[in-house]
Amino acid sequence: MQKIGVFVCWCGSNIAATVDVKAVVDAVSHEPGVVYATDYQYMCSEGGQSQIRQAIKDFGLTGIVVCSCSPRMHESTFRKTAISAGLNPYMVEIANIREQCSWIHKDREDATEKAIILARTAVAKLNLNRPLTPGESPVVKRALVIGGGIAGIQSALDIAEAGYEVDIVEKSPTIGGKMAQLDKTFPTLDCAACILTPKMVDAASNENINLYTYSEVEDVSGFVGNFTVKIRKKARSINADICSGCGVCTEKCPSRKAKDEFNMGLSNRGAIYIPFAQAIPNVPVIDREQCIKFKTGKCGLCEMNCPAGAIDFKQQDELVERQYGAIIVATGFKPISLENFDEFSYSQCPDVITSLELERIMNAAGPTKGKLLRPSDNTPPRTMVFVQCVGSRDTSGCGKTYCSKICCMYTAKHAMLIKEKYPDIDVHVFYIDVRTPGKNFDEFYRRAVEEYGVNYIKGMVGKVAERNGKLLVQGSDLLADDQIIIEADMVVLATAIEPDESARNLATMLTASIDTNDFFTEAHPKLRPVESPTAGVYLSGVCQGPKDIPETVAQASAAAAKVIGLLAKDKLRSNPCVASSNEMLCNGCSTCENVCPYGAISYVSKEIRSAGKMEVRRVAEVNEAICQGCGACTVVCPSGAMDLKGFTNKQIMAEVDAICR
Amino acid sequence: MQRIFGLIKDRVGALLADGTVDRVIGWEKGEFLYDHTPAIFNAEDDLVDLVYDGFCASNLSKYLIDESKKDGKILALLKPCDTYNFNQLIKEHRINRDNVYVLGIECRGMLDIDKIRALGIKGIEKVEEQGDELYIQTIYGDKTCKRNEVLLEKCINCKGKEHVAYDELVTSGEDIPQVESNRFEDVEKLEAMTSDERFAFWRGELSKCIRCNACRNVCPICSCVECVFDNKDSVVASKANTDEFEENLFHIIRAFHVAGRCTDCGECSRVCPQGIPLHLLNRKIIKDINEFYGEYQAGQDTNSLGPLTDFTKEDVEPSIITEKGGEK
Amino acid sequence: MIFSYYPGCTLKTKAKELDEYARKSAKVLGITLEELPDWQCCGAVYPLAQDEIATRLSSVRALVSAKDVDRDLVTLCSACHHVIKRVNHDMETNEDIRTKVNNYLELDEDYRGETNVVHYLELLRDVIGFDELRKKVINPLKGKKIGAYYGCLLLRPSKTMEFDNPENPTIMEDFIRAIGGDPVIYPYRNECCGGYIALNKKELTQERCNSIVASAIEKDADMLITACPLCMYNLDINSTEQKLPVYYFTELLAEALGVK
Amino acid sequence: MYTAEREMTENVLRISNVNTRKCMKCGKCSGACPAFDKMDIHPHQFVSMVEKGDIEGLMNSKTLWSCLSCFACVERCPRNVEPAKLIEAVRLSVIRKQGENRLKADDIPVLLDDELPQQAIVSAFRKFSK
Repeated sequence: MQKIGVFVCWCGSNIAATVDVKAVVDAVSHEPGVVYATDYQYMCSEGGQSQIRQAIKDFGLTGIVVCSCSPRMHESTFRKTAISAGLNPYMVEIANIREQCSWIHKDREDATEKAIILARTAVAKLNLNRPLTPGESPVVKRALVIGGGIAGIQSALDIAEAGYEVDIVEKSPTIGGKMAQLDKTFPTLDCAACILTPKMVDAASNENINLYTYSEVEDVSGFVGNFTVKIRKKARSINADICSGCGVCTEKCPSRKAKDEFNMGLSNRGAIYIPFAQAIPNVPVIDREQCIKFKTGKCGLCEMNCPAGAIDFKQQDELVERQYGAIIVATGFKPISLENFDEFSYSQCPDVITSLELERIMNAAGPTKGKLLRPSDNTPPRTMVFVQCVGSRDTSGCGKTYCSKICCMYTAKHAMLIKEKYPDIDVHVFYIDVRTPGKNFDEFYRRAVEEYGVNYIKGMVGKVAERNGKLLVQGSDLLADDQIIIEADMVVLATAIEPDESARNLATMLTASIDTNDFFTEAHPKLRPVESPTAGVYLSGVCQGPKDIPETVAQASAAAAKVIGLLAKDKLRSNPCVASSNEMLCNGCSTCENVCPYGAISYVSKEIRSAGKMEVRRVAEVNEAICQGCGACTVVCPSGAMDLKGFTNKQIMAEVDAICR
Repeated sequence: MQRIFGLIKDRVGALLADGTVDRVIGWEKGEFLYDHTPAIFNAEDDLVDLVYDGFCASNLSKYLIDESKKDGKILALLKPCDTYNFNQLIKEHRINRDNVYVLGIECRGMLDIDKIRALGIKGIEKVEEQGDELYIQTIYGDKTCKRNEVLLEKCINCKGKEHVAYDELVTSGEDIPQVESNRFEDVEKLEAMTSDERFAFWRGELSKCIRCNACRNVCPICSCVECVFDNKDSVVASKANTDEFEENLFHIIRAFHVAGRCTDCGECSRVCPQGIPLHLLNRKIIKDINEFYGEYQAGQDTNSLGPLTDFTKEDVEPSIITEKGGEK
Repeated sequence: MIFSYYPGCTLKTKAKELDEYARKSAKVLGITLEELPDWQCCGAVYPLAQDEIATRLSSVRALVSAKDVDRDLVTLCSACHHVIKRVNHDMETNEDIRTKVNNYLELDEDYRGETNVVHYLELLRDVIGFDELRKKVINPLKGKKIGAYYGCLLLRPSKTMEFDNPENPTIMEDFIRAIGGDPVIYPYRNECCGGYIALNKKELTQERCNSIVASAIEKDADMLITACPLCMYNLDINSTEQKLPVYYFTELLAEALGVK
Repeated sequence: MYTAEREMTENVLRISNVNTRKCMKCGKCSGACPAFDKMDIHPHQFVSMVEKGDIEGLMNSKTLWSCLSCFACVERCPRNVEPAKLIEAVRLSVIRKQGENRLKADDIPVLLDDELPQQAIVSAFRKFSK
């Protein structure tokens, strides 16, 4: 029989205002096994903890129930308290009477009744608890960063600087990401390439960093400290070891039909190409869909002209398997498709463009060599209209419900850059709200208005129609209570951003959670913003939510700091709440093995004495170092041979019984 | 039927004689002409007791769990539908395939004695099967009826005449008529009910249960080393002693234990002395699995992962399951 | 294939060609349009108010009589289509309206929006197929630059109408291609013609129609086609500055199929 | 809000089944409206005035008789507010009162021309009369 102590916390008024804590103490003190019960204003305070320690000693408690907040909040606190009083930490149970009770109920009587039920449920379970001892697992001292944009690069650099190996897996042929496509950055207007390319070079030359470009993560198994990741290195059709990056092949390629992704489809590229001048690695790739050699078997001009003989049409995808201690997700974003927003005529008028397309048009390395020209006829525009919130803050189902956060600032940037370079161009910005919280952000926006004379119109555009080569932008001017039509030459849509399409698939592989918009969810929105709830998985950049470059870089370094903290350890304490198989009951059917997501179960032939005779049976064995205690095996086992330590079937049933009593 | 029996007997005799197999599992005559019983035959001479006719419904695959672990090779007479269970048990590593010689035998569908009696044919002394006709001698004179009028429920919804596992086939070469049916028809009727109606239906049926365990004992899938209902440490067993639990939950827990593994062999309903339509519980789950994860037949092969133990990104979202499983 | 057919009031009077040519063409295309018995006016405008029950009844009667013969219901006039489709949507999704309408009608079996409402253009696109239609054309309208005028009721609200992309539709352009013409895409093809306001605010309708016609002319259209008698009237009569011939799409269809 | 005002507002909200609180005041409805110039109270203001409870003001507005029911505001609203339904609800609040019909049978003959489709008359009648 256990000797159980129950400690009911008031949490100031958080619990005590809604739950009659004295009534809980009184009710629970009659429960089987309970020898001591008390309440206290702040159980997690030093005073509360010392009360617990004292009671453990005075009453020889074998286990304690703390009725307080969510175990996510203070379970580890009270486990430490137990340890310091000589009690096994797994003899501590938490009854969550705050988040699951006092915070969600208004009626004091109802809340008190529920708190009593939750307390006695914890007691019922604790009566069946057994002391558990955690094992240890080693940490692989290498990190994986998925995504090679500014977020991934920054995280990798910081980890590498700390002396750990780090691999970057990037699906496109070069690292750099979206930032490499940008012209200037707000609020300082320095050139994106000037600040990004040195980082790209650093990443490439750092001996601790290993780049897998044109590669994708195909499978992830294992757990914190010991992930096994399969990476597919897609065939570039180039022998990267001997390629000098001279670029002759890209000039000789006769195919010119492919849309240049880097220029947002505003120009064409060859079938063999290097995405941009500062690409890293500076090795071309053959787009097999476009390549004449791959399509018809003829051509091969690149091969003939390559001075290094680096072209390899027969190259195959390569599968690499690597071990990692930690994984950082930095998969970034893309602008949404505008198919639901044809009122802005994006698909019908070439002079209606997205902001990212404008970045390319403004960029010296872009399709117009940095000259602001209309895509339809290559003439300079006289009037430009910017439309904000295209697809953001949209609850109609056409766009995204959230604010994309960066559009207000980059639109102000675009407006200012245009005015700076072409003072004669009229620039109008339709806005709903201008959101500029950030260091020097509002000053920046106001400068666009006050110094550069950008015309900000509060209102939304209802329709863009083309007439005689002009774009008629019909919209609201809410402050003048007017409907206005601006004859524009170009319209720029501040298109909402969404997570890269790879996020969903990756989240499944990592068993990391994503929200309804496919943004990765953080472990705690305030206190653990760069960690995924899945141990060993960290988040960096826009994959977690819209953010600008400084925020992204800050988060990238924060995620790196978390990873460094993990890799600095030699061993991780493993969770002792793992599965175990009762070989007397095991049928050997392999069902548990099939469902185990960690590959922790294997089968052995064993001599079993059953009903007085010996026989050789095929039975399941759990590798406790690999088992993560998810419990999937226990629910599929038909004979009930699998059980989870700390959460045994009996304990769960005892809890259910206590609730239903 | 006589012809195929002759062929089977000859072949079994030959395989015993040449030492290919050491034992045979088949059927012998039971107490009544319609309850032939599974039996082991150790020598050629014993085969005088072997029978095969329309009353050999029992599925022999389950016996192979124990029999295949013994020394020597056993020959098993398996009808097409029995081979699905054989495969499923192979998949679950319960049968030692090396020790079994599967003689796949032709089947025209098995007969339901209750349906024959329901036609007013009583005092049966002999049943002779000729093609699709039955000639029945009774103490009240000779009667005839059509075979397909008196098939067992499981045979009306026959999975087909193909064996999915065998070492050798014995066939008569005659054409076997297929019965057209929709096995989910009754499930659809249940689904169309309100939850109250459905609850009343199952309470009515399950309250007939006398916990004889026949359904569990005959089920080829319900073959755990130790059943949770017999294990006093399993928590479930102790619950089984409290009031009304048996009729309410025994069968439902059993249906969940065989979910994704049940081949729909129909033995549970066939052997139930109380006539509870237990197969409907299994079929409801089979139908749901088909709808949620795509068509799946347990026992079709020996290596695929069952839909309930295989996780894919295409798996149906829980919200859809809740929606479809909810009140109609 | 047999479909129930709801012509609507105007098609029996002012817009006979819209109806007549539709029937003739359907025949050539192997479709039988069986006019609903004793149909009544759909009400002409969809009752936007939740508490309007009486004004929904005539549409429900049409829907029920199509359900009784277990056929899809084909409509031709954009306005009728809009009203009937939306009332059907209410009957399917709005419990309050459904209950009240059913209580009033006292049918043998409650109507719950079972009937599938199909516009004639959808019939051409989804049942016959524009490729099939092209094969049946004997007088292709070669060299004709035709601007499709959609107006508002066919397309909006798109979540209920589920007809086409509400801002950049393609069905009528595909239709024009199928009968051998050259579609002219102009930006105001889904802007309102003014509709019933023609009755009391003619100048507003004129403004609307002038900008629509100007937009089509600017893109080189020779003619306009429409699926709605009221749009046809407005574009024809109320365009005061520039003019374009306006036809029902069925008239060109009949011409192309050689049954005009 | 006074009781009478509140009652009228609630009535409009009930008839229209519109939740005005969803409006984020972006003005896209007014940016899209083809009858904007003929309205004294523009679609976005209409939503705000219902929210504020000024139904009286709306009942006297020209807007009620200018709205084309073309659903451009409904289609393009990023928040699913459906301003056209509010206009309809207020219009009904007017014409459901005795003697408030805006179009009478006697008015029709002078408005007719040879080509005018019946549909126009029925539509206008439905919109402007009870």
